[in-house]
Amino acid sequence: MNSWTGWIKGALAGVAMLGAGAAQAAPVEINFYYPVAIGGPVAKIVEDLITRFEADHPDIKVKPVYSGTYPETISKALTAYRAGQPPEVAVMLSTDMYTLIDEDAIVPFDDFVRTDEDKAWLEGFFPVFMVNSQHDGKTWGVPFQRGTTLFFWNKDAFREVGLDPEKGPQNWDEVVEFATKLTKREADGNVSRWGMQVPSSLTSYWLLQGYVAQNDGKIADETGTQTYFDSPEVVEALQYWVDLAHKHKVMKPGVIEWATNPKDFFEGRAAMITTTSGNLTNIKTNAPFPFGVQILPEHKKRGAPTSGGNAYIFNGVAPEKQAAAFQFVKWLSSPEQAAEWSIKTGYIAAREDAWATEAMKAYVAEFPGALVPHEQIPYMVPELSTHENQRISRVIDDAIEASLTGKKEPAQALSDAQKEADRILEDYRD
Amino acid sequence: MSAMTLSHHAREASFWRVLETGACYLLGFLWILPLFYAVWMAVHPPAYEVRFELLAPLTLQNFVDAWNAAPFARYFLNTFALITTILVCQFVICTLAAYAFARYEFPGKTVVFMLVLIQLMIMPEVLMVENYRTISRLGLVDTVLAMGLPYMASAFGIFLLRQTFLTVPKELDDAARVEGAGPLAVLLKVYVPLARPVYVAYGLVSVSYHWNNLLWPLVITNSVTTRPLTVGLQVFASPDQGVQWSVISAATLMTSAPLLIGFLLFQRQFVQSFMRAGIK
Amino acid sequence: MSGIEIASLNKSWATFNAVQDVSFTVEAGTLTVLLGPSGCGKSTTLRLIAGLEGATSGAIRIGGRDVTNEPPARRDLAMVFQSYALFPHLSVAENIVFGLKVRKVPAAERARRLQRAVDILGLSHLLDRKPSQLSGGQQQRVALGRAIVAEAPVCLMDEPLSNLDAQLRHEMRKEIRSIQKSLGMTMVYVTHDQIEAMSLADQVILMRNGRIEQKATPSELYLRPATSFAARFIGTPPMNLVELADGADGAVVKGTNGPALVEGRGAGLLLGVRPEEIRIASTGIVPAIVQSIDYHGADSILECLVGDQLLQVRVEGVRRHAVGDPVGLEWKPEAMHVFDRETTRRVERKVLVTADGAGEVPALRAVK
Amino acid sequence: MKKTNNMVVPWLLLLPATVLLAAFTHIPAVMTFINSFYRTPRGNRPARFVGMDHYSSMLSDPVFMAALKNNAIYALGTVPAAIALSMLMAIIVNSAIRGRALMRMSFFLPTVLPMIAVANIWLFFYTPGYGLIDQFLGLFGFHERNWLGDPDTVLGSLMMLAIWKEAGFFMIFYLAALQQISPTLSEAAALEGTSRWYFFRRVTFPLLMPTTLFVMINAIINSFRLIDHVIVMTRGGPDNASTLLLYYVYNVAFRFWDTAYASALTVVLLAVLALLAFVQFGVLDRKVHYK
Repeated sequence: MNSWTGWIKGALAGVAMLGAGAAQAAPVEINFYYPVAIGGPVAKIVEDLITRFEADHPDIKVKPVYSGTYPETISKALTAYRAGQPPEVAVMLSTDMYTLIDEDAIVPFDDFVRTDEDKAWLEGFFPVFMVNSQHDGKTWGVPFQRGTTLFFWNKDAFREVGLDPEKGPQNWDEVVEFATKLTKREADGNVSRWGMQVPSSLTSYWLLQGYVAQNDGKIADETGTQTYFDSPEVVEALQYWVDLAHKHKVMKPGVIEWATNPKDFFEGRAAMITTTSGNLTNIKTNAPFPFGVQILPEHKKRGAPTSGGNAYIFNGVAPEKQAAAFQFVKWLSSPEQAAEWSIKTGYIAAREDAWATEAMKAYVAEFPGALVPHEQIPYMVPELSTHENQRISRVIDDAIEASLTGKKEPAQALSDAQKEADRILEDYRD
Repeated sequence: MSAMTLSHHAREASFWRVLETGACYLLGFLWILPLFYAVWMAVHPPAYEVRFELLAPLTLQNFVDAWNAAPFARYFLNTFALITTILVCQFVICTLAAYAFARYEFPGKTVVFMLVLIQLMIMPEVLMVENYRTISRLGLVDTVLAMGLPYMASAFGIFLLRQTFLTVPKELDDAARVEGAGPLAVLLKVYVPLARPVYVAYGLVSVSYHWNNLLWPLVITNSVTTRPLTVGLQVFASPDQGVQWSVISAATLMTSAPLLIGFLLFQRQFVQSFMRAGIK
Repeated sequence: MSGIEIASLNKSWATFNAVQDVSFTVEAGTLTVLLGPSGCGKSTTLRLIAGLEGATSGAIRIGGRDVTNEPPARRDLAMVFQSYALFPHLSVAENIVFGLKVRKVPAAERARRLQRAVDILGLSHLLDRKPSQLSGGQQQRVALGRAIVAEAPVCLMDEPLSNLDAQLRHEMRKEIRSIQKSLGMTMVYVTHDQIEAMSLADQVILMRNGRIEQKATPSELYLRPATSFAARFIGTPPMNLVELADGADGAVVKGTNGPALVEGRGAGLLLGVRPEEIRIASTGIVPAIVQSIDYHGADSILECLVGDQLLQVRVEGVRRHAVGDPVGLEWKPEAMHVFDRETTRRVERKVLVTADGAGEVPALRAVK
Repeated sequence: MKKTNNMVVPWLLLLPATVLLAAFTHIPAVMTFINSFYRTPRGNRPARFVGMDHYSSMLSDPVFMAALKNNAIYALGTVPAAIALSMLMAIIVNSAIRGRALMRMSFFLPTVLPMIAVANIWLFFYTPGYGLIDQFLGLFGFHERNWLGDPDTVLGSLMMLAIWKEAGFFMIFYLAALQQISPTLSEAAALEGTSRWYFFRRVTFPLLMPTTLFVMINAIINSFRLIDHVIVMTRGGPDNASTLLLYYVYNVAFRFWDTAYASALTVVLLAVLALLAFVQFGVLDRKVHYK
C-alpha cells in the first residue's frame, strides 16, 4: 500500500512542490481560514482588518483563505490538518468544537492567556456565547461571528388587517392569532399571503431550539454526549411549530428554504418571519415596505439560540505561529474590531464592551433595529453542539423535516431521532 | 375513391401534421425556456425577477455584482488550467495505451483491456473516498493536479482511440516502417494525424465534461487558488441568507459563457463530435 | 394491366431543375428503361412515378388513373431500390412479406405469395437468414421477392444491379426480364449502363440534364441517334464525332481538303461514324494516318488522324498496321450521321460522293 | 532483440495508463472493500476491525434505506423518460421539420451547461408561489406547491431536471444511429403504405436497440453518479426524501467524516454497478444486435 503511493509520490514530487508553495519570510506567517456565509464584500472587510493588524504587528503576516460555507471550511481545515499543513487559525462553527477536539485538531486558548490584559479580554465575552467555546474547563475557541434568530413583520400587512403595526406578537398564542388574521386566502383557496414563516431547510434544529428554550426545555446537555430530543418540552415545541402549518394553517406547509424565506417576506407572501439576525441588513435594504423587528415571542419564558462561529487555533503548527495566531484572534475580537465587524456584517458583537464603543453607539442610533439582538442576549441559550455534531444535527433536522412535511408525528419523529442520536453518541459516553 | 373523400383525407392529414409540428415546436420551446428565463433574470434588475414586463429596464449590474462578489477571474483561470492539464495528459496517455492495444500482440492483452474497460462503469467519483485518501497521501490535496489525476487515464479515451487506430490500414503502418520509422514515429506520423477528427471529438467531450464536473473538485479543493468555476459557483450560490436570483443567474451564465458561446459558434462540429464519440 | 403515362412532368428544387418537361408512355406489360449519366434526372423521374417525390407540375397516370397527388401507397406499384432497402433486423421471409403485413393481407395468402416468390427466385433455403448473412446476389433476390409478392401491376427498379459484379449482373438481368415477361409486369427500369438498357428494354428513354434526349427502341437508338449525345452514349467505343468544315464541293472533315462527304456547308456540323462501321481498305477514299494502336484480342482500336480530327476504327484482331502508316478509310453511306454542333440535333443532309480523280467510287446514297 | 522489443514496447506504452488506472480505479476499489470492515480512525481512536458491522448497521440505517429506494425510483423514472424523450427529439431533429437546427440547439444546449449552473436556475423555478413553474401552473388555476420542500414532489422535481439536462445528450446518439439507417428503408415502407407508427415500431425502434442499450447504460450510470443537483437544490432533504446513494456517501465521508462507513456504502454502490454491468454484457448485449 505505502510502497505504491510512495512510488507515485516520488514520481510526482516535482509537481507536488507547486502545490506546497509558501516561501519562508522573516515575519511569522499565519494562514487564516474564514467562511463567508453572508453575501457581500466580506473579503474586502477581512483584508482591510488584516492590513491594519499587520500595521500594528509588523512581525506577523496573515494570509487570508476564503473557504466557502461553514461545512466547507471545516472540511478544508480538517483535510489540511490531516495532510500535516493545518491553517494556524480558522473560523468554524462553534458547534464543530467537539468534532475538532475529537480529531485532536485544535489547542485550547488557556495556554496563551498569560497577562491580566489577556484574561480581561477572555472574560469580556458574554457567557452564553462561551458555552459553545468551552469544554472540560478549557476554552477551545473564542466567539467570532455570532448570530441569533429574530422576528420580523410587515407593518403594511398589519395595518391592512387592523393590527397595531408598531407591535409584534409577544407570545406563542399571539403569533397564531396574528398569523390567522394575516393569512390571506383567495376565493379559489389559494393562499396569497401566509401569516407566519419559519425556515426549515437546513440546520432547522436551530430554530427548534428557540421554541424549546421558550418552552423551558433543553435540546442537549453541555457535555456534548447527551441529547433530549424526545423530552416533552422538545416534543411540545416541535408540535407548536408543526401546528402552525398543519393545524392553524398559517404557514406554508413543507420545508421552507432559508434562501426564499426573506424573499417571500419582500414579495409580501409572508407577513411575519423568523430568520437569522444576519439578515437584518438584507431586509433593511430590500424590504419595499416598513417592517418591524423584535426578539422572539415568549411562551413559558423568552428564549433564543445563539449561532455562528468561533475562532480556533490549530494543533500541529509551530508554537510561535500559534502565539501569532493568538495575537491575531485577540486583536480581531477586541472591542473596536468586534464592533466594526458587527456593524459591517450584521453579526452580533459577542462582548459587552464592543457595544459601548463610539462606533457602535453611532450605528445603533442610526439603525435602532441593530439593538434588537443585543436585547435578546440575556435570554439566549447555547446552540446544539455534540460529538459528531454534523451527524447529530442531520438526525434532528431530518426529524423536523419529517414532521413538517407530515410524514411522521412530531413525537414519533423525535423519539426515532433520539434513538439514532443515542446510537451515535454511545461511543463518547464514559 | 371520390374527390370528396380524398380531400377530406388530405384535410385530416394536414390537420394532424400541423398539430404534430406544433407539438414539436412546443417541446423545443419548453427545452430552451429555462435558459431564456435565466437570461431574462440576469439582464434585469432584481425587482423584475418574478414580474414579466416587456419594457423592464435592462442592466448589466447583476454581472458586475456577481463578478465582484467572488473571485471569478481566478476561478476561470483555475478551470482553464484544469482542463488544459487534463486534456494534454489524456491525449498522451490514452494515445500510447490505445496504440498498444490496437497494434501489438502481447500476453495478457485481453485481461488488461478488460481491466481498463472497468473504468467505464466505475467512474472516479464513485471511489472518491479512497481517491481522496490516495491524493492526501501524495500530499496533493487542493492542487489542480489532484483534480485531474483520477481522470487522466480515461477508459473512454483509450477505447475510442483504439477503435480509431484499428481502422488505420496496416499498409500505411508497414509503409512507414519500411521507411525506417520506429514505433513512436509511426504513431506520431501515421496514426495521430489520421485520428485527428477523433481527437477533436474526444477533446470536446472531455472539455465539456471537466468544465462541468463538480463533485470531485468540490471534495479535493479548498481554496480560491485551485477551485474551478463549478465549485466557485457552488460556494457563491449557497449562502443561507437572502438570495438574489438575478445575481446568481448572472453568475451562472457567466461561468457557462465560454462553453455556451463555443457551442453556439461551433454547433455543428460540437454535435458531430459528440456523435462521433458516441458511435464508436 | 396498367400502363403508365407521364405528361409534361417537372421537378425543381430551389436552384435546380431536376426534371424538365418529361413526357412518355409505358405500354402495359412492357419494360421501359430510363437511361442516362448520373445526375440526368432518371432516378428523380422514377421517384416521381413512385410518389416518393412530389411533382412540381405535370401529370402521372397509372392504369389510366391520375395518381399525381396520391401517396406512394395508393399508386399500386412495387419498387426495387439500388441499395435493396432490406430491413437489417428482419429475416428474409419477414422482409419479403413486410408490405403484405402492412396491407393486412391474410396469413394464408401471405404464405402462398411468399412460397411462389421464393420458388421463382430460389430463396427457399435462406428464409430464416438475416440480410447481413446473405451475399449481394441473394440480397438482390430478396429485394426482387418483395416486389413480386406485392403482385402490383407496376414495378419500378432503381439501378437494381449496380452493386453486383459483372457476371452476376448478367444473370440477374436475364432473370428480371423473364420474371417481368412471365408475370406481365409493367416495368420502369433505371440504369446508367447502356448495355443493360439495350438488352432489357422494349423502350429506352435516354435522359440528359433533366430532359429526354430520345425515346426509342434499342435498335432505333443505335441506328438513328437523335442527338450527338445519344450517339456518343450508346456503343462501345462510342461513335466518332468529327468536325466538318466548308469544302469546295461540300462539307469536308475539318483540316482536310476533301473528299467532300456531305452536301452543303460543313461549318458547325459534326459527322458521326461508329468505329465498327469503318473499314481500312485500299479503296478507302478518306486518307488517314495511324496514330496509335490499342490491341484488344479479338479486335484492335486504331486511332487515325484525318485532317486534324481523330477517328477510332475497330479492326479485326490481327495486327496489320503500324503507327505512322498512311491508310484509306471507307464506310457505308448509311453509317454516316450528321449533327448540328450547337443544338446537337440530328441533321438530315444528303451524303455526297466526290470523284477524286476517276473511277467508280462506292455509291454513297442519301440515307432515307 | 526483436522479440524482447516486441514484448517491452507495448508494456511501456501502457505503463502510464495502467499505473493511473490502478492507482485511481483498481486499488481504490479493493481498498474500499477492505476498509469497509474497519472502524473509522479518529484523532485518539485507532482503526479497528469490525467485520460486517457496517453492513449490518446499514440494514437498520433509515437514511441508507431511503437512499437506496430513492435511487431506484430515480433510475427507474429518469432512465426510461430520458430514453423516450431523446428518441423523440432525435426523430424530430432528423425529420424535415422547418428550423430543425434551432430545435437541435434547444435540445442540446442544456447538456453543455454545468449541472450546478442549471440546478441554480431550476432552484428558482421550483420556488413556491412565484417560481416559474408555480407562475405557469397558476395560469391554469393550480395552487402553489412547495416542490422541493415536500417529500412527495422533491424527488420528482430533481428527476425532471435530470431528464431535461440529459435527454439532449442522448438525443445525439440516437441522431447518429438514425442517420445510419438508410432512408430507402422508409421509402420502401412508404410504398407499402406503412403508417409512421408501424414503421417506428417495426423498423426504427428495433434498429435503434443497440443505441438504446448504450444510452440506457449511460443513463443508469449517470443516475448513480451525478448528484450535483442534489447538493445544490435539496441537500438530500426534506427528511432524506431526495438523498441518493452517492450523495449519502459524500455526506458520510466528507460531512460526517466516517470514511469507513462511507467505504461500506461505496461497496454497495459498486455492487449495484457491477450487477448492471453484468446485465448489460451478459444478457442484453446478445439480444439486441442484428449484425
